[in-house]
Amino acid sequence: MKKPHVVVIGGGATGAALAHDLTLRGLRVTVVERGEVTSGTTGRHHGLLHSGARYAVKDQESAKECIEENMILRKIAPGSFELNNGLFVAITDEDMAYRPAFLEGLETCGIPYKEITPQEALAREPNLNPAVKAAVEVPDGTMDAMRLPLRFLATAQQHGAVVLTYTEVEEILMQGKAVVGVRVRDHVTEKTYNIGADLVVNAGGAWSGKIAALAGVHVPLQPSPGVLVAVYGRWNNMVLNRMHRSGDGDIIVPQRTLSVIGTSSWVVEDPDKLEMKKEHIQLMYDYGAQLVPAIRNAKLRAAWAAARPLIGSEGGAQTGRELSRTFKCFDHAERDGVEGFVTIAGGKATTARGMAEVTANVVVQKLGLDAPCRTREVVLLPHTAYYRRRM
Amino acid sequence: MNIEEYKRPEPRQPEARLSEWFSPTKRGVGGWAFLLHRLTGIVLVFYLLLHFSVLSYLARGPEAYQAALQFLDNPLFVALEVALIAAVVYHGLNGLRLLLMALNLGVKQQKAMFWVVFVLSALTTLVAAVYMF
Amino acid sequence: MAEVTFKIYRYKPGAIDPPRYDTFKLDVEAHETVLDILERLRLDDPTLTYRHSCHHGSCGTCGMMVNGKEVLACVTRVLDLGTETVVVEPLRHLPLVSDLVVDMTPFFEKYEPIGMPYLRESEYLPEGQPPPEVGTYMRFESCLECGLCLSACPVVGTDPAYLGPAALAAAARVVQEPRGQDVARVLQMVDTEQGCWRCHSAMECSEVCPNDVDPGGMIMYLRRELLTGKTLSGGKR
Amino acid sequence: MTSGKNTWVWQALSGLLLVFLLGLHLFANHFMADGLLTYDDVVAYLSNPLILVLEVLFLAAVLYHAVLGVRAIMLDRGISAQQERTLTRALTVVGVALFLYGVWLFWVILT
Repeated sequence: MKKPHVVVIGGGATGAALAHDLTLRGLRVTVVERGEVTSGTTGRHHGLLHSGARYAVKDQESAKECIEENMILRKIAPGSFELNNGLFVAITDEDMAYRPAFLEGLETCGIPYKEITPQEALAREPNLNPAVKAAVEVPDGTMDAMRLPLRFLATAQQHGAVVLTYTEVEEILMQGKAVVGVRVRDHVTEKTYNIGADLVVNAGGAWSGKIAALAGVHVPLQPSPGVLVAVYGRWNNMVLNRMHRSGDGDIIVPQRTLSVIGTSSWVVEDPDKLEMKKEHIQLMYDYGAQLVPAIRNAKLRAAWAAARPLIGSEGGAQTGRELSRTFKCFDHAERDGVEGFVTIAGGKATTARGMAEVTANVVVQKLGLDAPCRTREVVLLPHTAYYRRRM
Repeated sequence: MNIEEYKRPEPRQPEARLSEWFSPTKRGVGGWAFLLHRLTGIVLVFYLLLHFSVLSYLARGPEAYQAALQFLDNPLFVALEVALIAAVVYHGLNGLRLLLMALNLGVKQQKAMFWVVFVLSALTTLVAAVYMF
Repeated sequence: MAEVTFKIYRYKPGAIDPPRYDTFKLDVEAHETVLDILERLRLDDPTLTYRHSCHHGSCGTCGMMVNGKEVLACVTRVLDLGTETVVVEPLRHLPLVSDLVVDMTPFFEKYEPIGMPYLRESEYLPEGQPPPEVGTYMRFESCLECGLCLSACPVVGTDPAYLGPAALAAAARVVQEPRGQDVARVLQMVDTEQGCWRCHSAMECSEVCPNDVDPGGMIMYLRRELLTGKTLSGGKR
Repeated sequence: MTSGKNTWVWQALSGLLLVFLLGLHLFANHFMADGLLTYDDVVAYLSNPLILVLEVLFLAAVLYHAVLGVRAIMLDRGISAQQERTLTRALTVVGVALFLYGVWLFWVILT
């Protein structure tokens, strides 16, 4: 019998990790991506390998996912992360009031931490605001959010996956109420063709609501953009976070020779139409300067709007801050009566592997296979392998 | 059409275009320095061959050589000789610049070094021109 | 805000062949980059293809020619270019897939003989002592693998066998910080006529490098090492 | 095939030598003895054994440098290893021939 064939829509972190997981379980996989790989949701990343500390108080489900995945990724993708740790710093009395709840949250979620004195924090991060009152070190890190998915894809390709870039899904092919494949347009030639599939997974990130609509089903996805600002200069070596309830501009991630300040948050309907909120650039500078005062004068390298693919509440979200960062796998057979179609939505780059595991579990169960997940152990190929010539 | 019947065409391979060496779309002075070095090098190879053929008159005796020299003694050839001196001096001085760079000396100052080379070449050529005309 | 004319290179094998330029007139705001403009254009014309990912010059995916010079589209603000017409073309010296999309496979093939440490120790903030469990602060290599240097190099254009600035700069990094790699072998790999001796010091690579890797300077560093043999007898680390 | 380093080093050394020898060549030709304007001037000039040695050295260096330069340009055109071998052989023959021609010229003039 021929191995079942799964089409994954979306070549971002989630689609890449899913292709890797499914090929390891012995399936044939084709990834279709309308642009370059990692050009959508993943492409607007902050570059933060979350320890989960940011969500330790308000969104503990997501926090636990983060710390678990953080530890797995370090093992399977060495070299894709700067293991610089992160520092949560309290600047104001209000921040200090948040401290007990924060430490309790870290305990509850099992996030390892170490409290260090403000003097030590300043010694290690000389550019830090000297008003620092308390500092907690957690295993945050900087991730290369473009090359990590490339490593998933390269390893998947090694196991037979096919990655089709510049290939946009125009239609989800149905037989009655069952999905049997996709009709795609190759933007290199503008020709269209069909890809048959035993199962189609929608891993479209912020676009997964639009993709689900092609199959006539609804996914409660709420694209929630935020503005990120990259400035020249590496102003800190650890990931700096403000020790308070998640707010605007309270993270500075050092990336290569840059520092990236993020982020603001609002909600939109169409992830293709994110107007960039110019005034948020100054906002990021102002908030960033509360952590690292000198960043006020850093030269702007780029500012962009990134759409988080959050799972919406039915009531409609105001800013996106109130929405969980967790992920959810929708089997549209039980939900909408559409067979052969699964959507994976929500989540973050840090949890991409975990999202893939949960989704692949649903996929193999639906296909009636018994194949366990192996992505917790298999070490990924280097990102350069993605560009290897294949015949 | 199904995926089995579809094949994306191979990418178009880049052509090796010699014209790129001489195109004026340079990005920095280093590119110009290289272009001038290459151009003067080619010119000097041709001059070398020409020089050999002129000197071959030496083998045909004093009269032939004198005639050849007289043929060359006009403003056109003198102008060409001035250009030749410019080429020689530039090629030599820039060669020294390249040697320094390979020893990792003044790589950061390579642009300034080019201008020094350029100005010195221009001055030498000027002096030679005044002397020769 | 100002009106700018964009001339975008278009090529699709079999469909737009020979290539042509599409012209658009758009109002551009001060913060908008060439990549922002391409994304705006793609809303109306989904057939436009280009490579991009991170939007802030950290991934190195959106290299292209803007007004005849290699840049990262995501950090090139249109109004800073100061021209009424902005010409956008694909990188040179790499196979062309469609429109502005080049095939990076040959670029990465050049690394194969060398290998490359992807992380290096962070040289910034030396006074900040790293905590014991971290060992040392690490950061990613400055090189973004964007291919701008390959496109700008006058030698790569006519000789595909030349290792080129990016791979040679990577080799120089190995020599500077070996991290357990075999320095003598790497030096041997680049000590060839297709290696660091092919460079003619035009320094166009360093001119276009978006992250100050200075590949030209790195090639000169390799030459000095090979000429003096310092590293082999125990130079820097 | 010569290693890349050797070719480059010889190109650099011959170039460096030329900077001195060419300076001498031009100076001697045009300033010493008020220029070599007649056949007899040339003969007298070359009769000086030191000058003769320097001139032969100059001839060799210039040819060597030029041949390597032409070869470098051809290599930049992306030729195959086989073509490179043929080219190197051809250029060696041309270089040696021109050197012998130059030496013969000196000999004819002096005898």
